[in-house]
Amino acid sequence: MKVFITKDVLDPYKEILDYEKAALPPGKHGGVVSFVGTMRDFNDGQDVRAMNLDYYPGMTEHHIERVCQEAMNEWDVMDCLVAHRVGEMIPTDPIVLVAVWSAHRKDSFDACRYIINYLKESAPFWKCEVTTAGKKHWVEKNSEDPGVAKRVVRKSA
Amino acid sequence: MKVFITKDVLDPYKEILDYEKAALPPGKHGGVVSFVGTMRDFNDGQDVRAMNLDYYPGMTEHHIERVCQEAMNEWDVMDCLVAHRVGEMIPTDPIVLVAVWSAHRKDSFDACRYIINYLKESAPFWKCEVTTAGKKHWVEKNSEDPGVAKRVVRKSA
Amino acid sequence: MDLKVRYFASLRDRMGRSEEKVSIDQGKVTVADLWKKVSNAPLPETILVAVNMEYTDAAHELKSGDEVAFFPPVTGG
Amino acid sequence: MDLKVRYFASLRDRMGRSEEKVSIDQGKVTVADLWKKVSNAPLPETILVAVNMEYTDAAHELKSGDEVAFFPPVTGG
Repeated sequence: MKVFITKDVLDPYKEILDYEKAALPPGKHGGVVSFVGTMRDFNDGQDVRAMNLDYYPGMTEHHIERVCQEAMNEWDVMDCLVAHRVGEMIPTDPIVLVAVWSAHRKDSFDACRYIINYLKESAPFWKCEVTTAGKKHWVEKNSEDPGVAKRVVRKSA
Repeated sequence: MKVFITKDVLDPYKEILDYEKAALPPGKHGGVVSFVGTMRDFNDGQDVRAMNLDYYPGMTEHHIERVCQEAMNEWDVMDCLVAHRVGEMIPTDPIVLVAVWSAHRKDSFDACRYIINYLKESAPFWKCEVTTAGKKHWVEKNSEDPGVAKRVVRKSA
Repeated sequence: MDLKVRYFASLRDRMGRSEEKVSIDQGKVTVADLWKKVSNAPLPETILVAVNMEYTDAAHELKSGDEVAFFPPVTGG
Repeated sequence: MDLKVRYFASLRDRMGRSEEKVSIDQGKVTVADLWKKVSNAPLPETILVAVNMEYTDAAHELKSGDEVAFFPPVTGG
């Protein structure tokens, strides 16, 4: 398992390939499910020019690792990788990558979804947006995907 | 939407990036869910040295496109890409890529899973395996993930 | 009636050919009739059939120019 | 009792600082006591708190050397 946070531009698919080569035994996993989230140029109806993502160094990584471990305990997963961008970023920049390897794809899908739901809804990150009008404001509520972020392990059929 | 089948080695993440650049408006999608399936070096307890994947040119693409369209009708998805390898391949080769873009990740997960379930269970492909003992045999039954391949659109919670 | 017949996977190996042209002089020709003509046997339930790239069954009535494919159950990608 | 106090996001802006050392000479010190000391106000429910990087609440009793962080509700990655 690898979890890392970076201020540098994220190259998510290179991270997947590099980690797979370094950590996964070749020929044993059936597949990898990944989610790559990119910064949009709008939020709640406003045009967004840039975003600054704040986090709590140490705590953020620690809590993400714990959630990855929960996923690996709950589903039959071989390995998982999480990379998260912080600091200044602009629309179209990749923000987050979650990749999960398993023998059977069902487990990868469920585990990947569980981890990204946590990251998007409950992980210690704070968004500060700069609108195209030049206004800077802290986002107060994450409005995306209400209802799917429950911090509860639930197996889907 | 793009569906293609190739006898060439597949570079799945390059395909995602190239298609995203060519077909997706920048800054509008929130993320992409992908599944990349790779060839394992075992199946049903036997070591596998190589595989030849047969398909029905024309029919196979046509039916995959139809299933992608079903997914795009059922979920709020912006675009999807399917690439499938056929012909001779060896363990660790990528076989299949499904990538689904959407504004909200829930839709991408559901649609991606629907499409890959179809591909793995019902699409017109036939596997011929060569074991390490040199024995060539047509696979008669796809044993992976029984029960999740139902050709029924079902929304998960 | 002129038909194009195709075979895939293990069935191609068994038939010893991947495709052929078949002409049948008969008013009404079903998929079952065609199979009888190419194999001298009734169509087993384990063989799937597609006409013009759509799944169908033994009772399907063919027309001249149809492409008919016979193949074993698919084993996925 | 020596404590390290950290503030994140909008709360850092409001406090005008990202971290500080706080010493309190008192037998029993809770998170609520610490917040009172740094802000001269009761701890609002909208502010979250972590002690040594684990979430906790206002009644949590602190010990010397603890790192206490105050922040607004997280808005995700």
